Amino acid sequence: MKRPLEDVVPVTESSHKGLNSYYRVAVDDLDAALSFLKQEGARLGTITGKDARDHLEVLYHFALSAQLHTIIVDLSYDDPNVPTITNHFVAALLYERELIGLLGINVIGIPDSRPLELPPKYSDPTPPLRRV
Amino acid sequence: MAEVNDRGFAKLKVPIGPSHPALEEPARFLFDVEGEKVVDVDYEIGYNHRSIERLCQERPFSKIVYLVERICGICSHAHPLNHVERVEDIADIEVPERAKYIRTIYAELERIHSHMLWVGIAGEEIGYHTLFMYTWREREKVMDLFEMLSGNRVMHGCNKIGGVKWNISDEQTRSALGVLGYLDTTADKITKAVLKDSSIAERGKGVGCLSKEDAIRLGAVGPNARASGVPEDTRVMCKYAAYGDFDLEPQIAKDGDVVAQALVRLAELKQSIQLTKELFVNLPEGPLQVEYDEIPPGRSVGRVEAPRGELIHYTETNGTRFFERIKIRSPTLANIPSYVPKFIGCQVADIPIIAASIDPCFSCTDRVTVIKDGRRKIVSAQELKTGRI
Amino acid sequence: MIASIVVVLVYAFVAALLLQGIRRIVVAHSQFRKGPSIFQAFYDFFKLMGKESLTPNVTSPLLFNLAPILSVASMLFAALVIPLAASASAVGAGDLILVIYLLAIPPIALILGGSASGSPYGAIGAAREVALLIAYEAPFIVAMVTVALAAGSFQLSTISSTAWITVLPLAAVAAIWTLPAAAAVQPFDIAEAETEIVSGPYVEYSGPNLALLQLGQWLKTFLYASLIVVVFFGTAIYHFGTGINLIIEFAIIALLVSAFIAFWQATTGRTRVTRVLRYYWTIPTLLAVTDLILYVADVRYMHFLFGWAGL
Amino acid sequence: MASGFIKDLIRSFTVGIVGKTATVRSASEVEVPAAYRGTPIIDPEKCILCGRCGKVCPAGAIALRTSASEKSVRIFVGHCVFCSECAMICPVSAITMSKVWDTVVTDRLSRDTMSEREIKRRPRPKEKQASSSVARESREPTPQAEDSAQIPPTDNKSGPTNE
Repeated sequence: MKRPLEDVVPVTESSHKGLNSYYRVAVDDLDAALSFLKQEGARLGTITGKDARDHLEVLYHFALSAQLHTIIVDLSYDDPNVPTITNHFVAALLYERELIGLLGINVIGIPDSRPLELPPKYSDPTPPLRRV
Repeated sequence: MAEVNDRGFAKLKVPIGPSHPALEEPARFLFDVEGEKVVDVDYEIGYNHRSIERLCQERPFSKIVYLVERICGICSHAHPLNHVERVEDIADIEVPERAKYIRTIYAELERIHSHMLWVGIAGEEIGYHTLFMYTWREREKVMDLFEMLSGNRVMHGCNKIGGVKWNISDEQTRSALGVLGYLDTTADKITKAVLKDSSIAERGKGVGCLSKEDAIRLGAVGPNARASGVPEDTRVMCKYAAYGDFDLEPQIAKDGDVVAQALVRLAELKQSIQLTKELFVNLPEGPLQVEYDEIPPGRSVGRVEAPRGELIHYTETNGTRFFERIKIRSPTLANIPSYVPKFIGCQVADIPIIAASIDPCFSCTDRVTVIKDGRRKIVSAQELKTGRI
Repeated sequence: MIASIVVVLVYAFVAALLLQGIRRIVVAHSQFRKGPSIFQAFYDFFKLMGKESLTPNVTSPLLFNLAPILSVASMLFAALVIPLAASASAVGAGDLILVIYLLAIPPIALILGGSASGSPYGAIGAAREVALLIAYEAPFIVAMVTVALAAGSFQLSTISSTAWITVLPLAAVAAIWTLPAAAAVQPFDIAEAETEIVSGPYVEYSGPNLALLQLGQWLKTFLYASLIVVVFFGTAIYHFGTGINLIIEFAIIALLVSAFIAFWQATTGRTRVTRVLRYYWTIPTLLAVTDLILYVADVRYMHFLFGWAGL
Repeated sequence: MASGFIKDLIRSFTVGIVGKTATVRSASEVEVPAAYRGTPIIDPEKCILCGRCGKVCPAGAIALRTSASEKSVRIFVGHCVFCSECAMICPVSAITMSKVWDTVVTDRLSRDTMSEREIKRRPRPKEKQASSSVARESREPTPQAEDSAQIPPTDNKSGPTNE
């Protein structure tokens, strides 16, 4: 990476290990971080949703040549909203639909908000991957 | 029966799937067809759903390798290899050299039998049954080789945190080299059959084209992307397992149609056979496993080149007996968006071959969580096992 | 009279199903397989006859159930008209134009059944069957007209008295070339392409209806081949008693169908419906038309080349 | 190749007429490679009932049955995935992976394990029809929990390979 992400976007905590590097970013700086990564020519790997017992976490994994950069965003249980990144990375649509379906995170501005991989008549309020 | 579009063709909605002779695994495509031309496509996945990621959080450590191995029948070595490497990355375990080589041998043999399987299925999709019969007959040699090495054709169970379980004796190496020599000539025959055959060229040329920009924009991976000219191969980039000792270069083609897909896969088949021979020849001596005590809390993301493309595993441990989170992004999930530009504008006759062109493996794709028919209940591993959802 | 009719009908039924068995075994062997037993067609047919036949409620039931009966009836009638093993046909008079029309009825029945079945697969299958029918009928009819012109009459008995392959080889090649399309075999089974449209018009049929529809198709393959053999090989093969003629003729047909069609089926993938039209209207039709023109222009090239004047 | 092809072709035609099946090698003549992992067999004399195999089994197929008279470890073949973890973990190596691949059980939840009941191999292809029906009934007695099971000796004499 030509310029480290830290001086572009306020990163609360970052750690590096081997080929991986993780950056914890606030929700509203997400967009700036993503457009920076887009300029660097990173390719979206996948988006992981996680229920970390007291709050929700969304991890965006990007592949940049051999390196793997992960941007982590913390969401509280009561407002699980995250902006869509399909404007930068079109491929994120499927991964974000997975977030909607399996973790109940609603993605703002997603073009197609049908949950992925859930049977149509799935009526249960709490999404499957949440730790009850 | 159906309303007619401006040029007088009947507008139809053709459903393909979830169970359909063209699809080897359940997925559902809904095509808006005018006459024979496809105008729009919508896809649904999730029919082969076994809540594997939820299970990964509810099963103790030692059982996860076997669970991850059963995600997909064809790439049943890529998933555990990636999982084991992630845990070793977290716990900083240094795997002995011989174990790395044996893991790479299994990975490459799996690529050989997966690509031969695809060539057969592609032949079957366009109705060329002889190619199917012939390639799958030769593929049996690789499956027998697997059975000789690891005791089982598909679920080899050779991966273990810290190394490999099954050793490879000299006598096994000799017979393996014999089989690989035979496979070399078969690969040439199949390549010649696919290239020279007019009916394959006629059904494959210019069908389901994926441009390089679309491939990059939609995030296509593996042979599907390389057929459009995207030179990305995780084995070359990440040098995991024993790939560091060999200089590979990605096999790419230009025009991204079905014939290009076949070209890339057949070239990779040849490359894998050659690489496996080298692996068998300079297999280093040494122990198979290394002991490890405690897995510290931590996280790791990593990529492995499964036969269908780049497979990403995200593993997080919290120091207890269970994993905090395991996320598996299979190559097919990344390749599904590239269906849209391929399908729009094709003919009904081309649907099966295009559906097969990305070599979909939906059992990999549907490993995330859902509970049966809408009712969500806390399902313990025990209940899951007897219930067999 | 009645006895010979019954004998011919039974012979046509048994021969048609045996032909399918032979074809499947030869194709299986070209794919390193053993293939089913030779009576597989019989097993399929009688198993299906025992099953229940359903009619989807969205269709016009009359048309849906009429199609199988139509195709089998026309084929049995054609079996009586074509002189199968003797110089004259079972019912005495045998007219070439009538036989050509009868041979076109099973595809039409398939089209009716497919479009009446109400499923999108049936509709697309029926549309493809129309294209296939038009495609391969053109060269076949031109070839047959050339032979009728040369024989001076449409009566099958007079036509089959001389072996026309020695006089009009190009027309013979054109007719034989259309055989795979008539048998709806691999490169041309676009109407019931199981990976694309899940067996097209057959998709909604079950039980006896399906059995009869398939029987119609199998009989058509057999009778199509026997018409070509009768017209182009003619009486050259009728010097012995009826029994031996039967065996010789069936042997030629079996060889023709199994070797020729099996070769096509084993070595090619399925073509697309757009190509079928272009494919059959170029080379095969050209061959038949040149033979027609040559004959009309009194150019007896076979006589000139080999001194043959028709056996 | 051509002569073999024609001979094979003729044979297929006659096979259909004569009615013999076309299978060349019957299922019981299949040789499995040395590394093959078949059904795990427990040798009760060696077993010290430590229960480690039950803990390590990924499919949870091994159950420690403590009944009134005697405790025994049983492998529920319906769930076993033949990974041989139990064979590797067993301190006294009481569990061995046999070469039996024919692990059909009549009902899904039968508590029966291959090590309990007498394993009857499919008879030789020669007298195939006659005795196979006999073998089928006697092979599947529903054993009561306490009946004294006659365990075959560990080197599973009836495995297909060491015939």
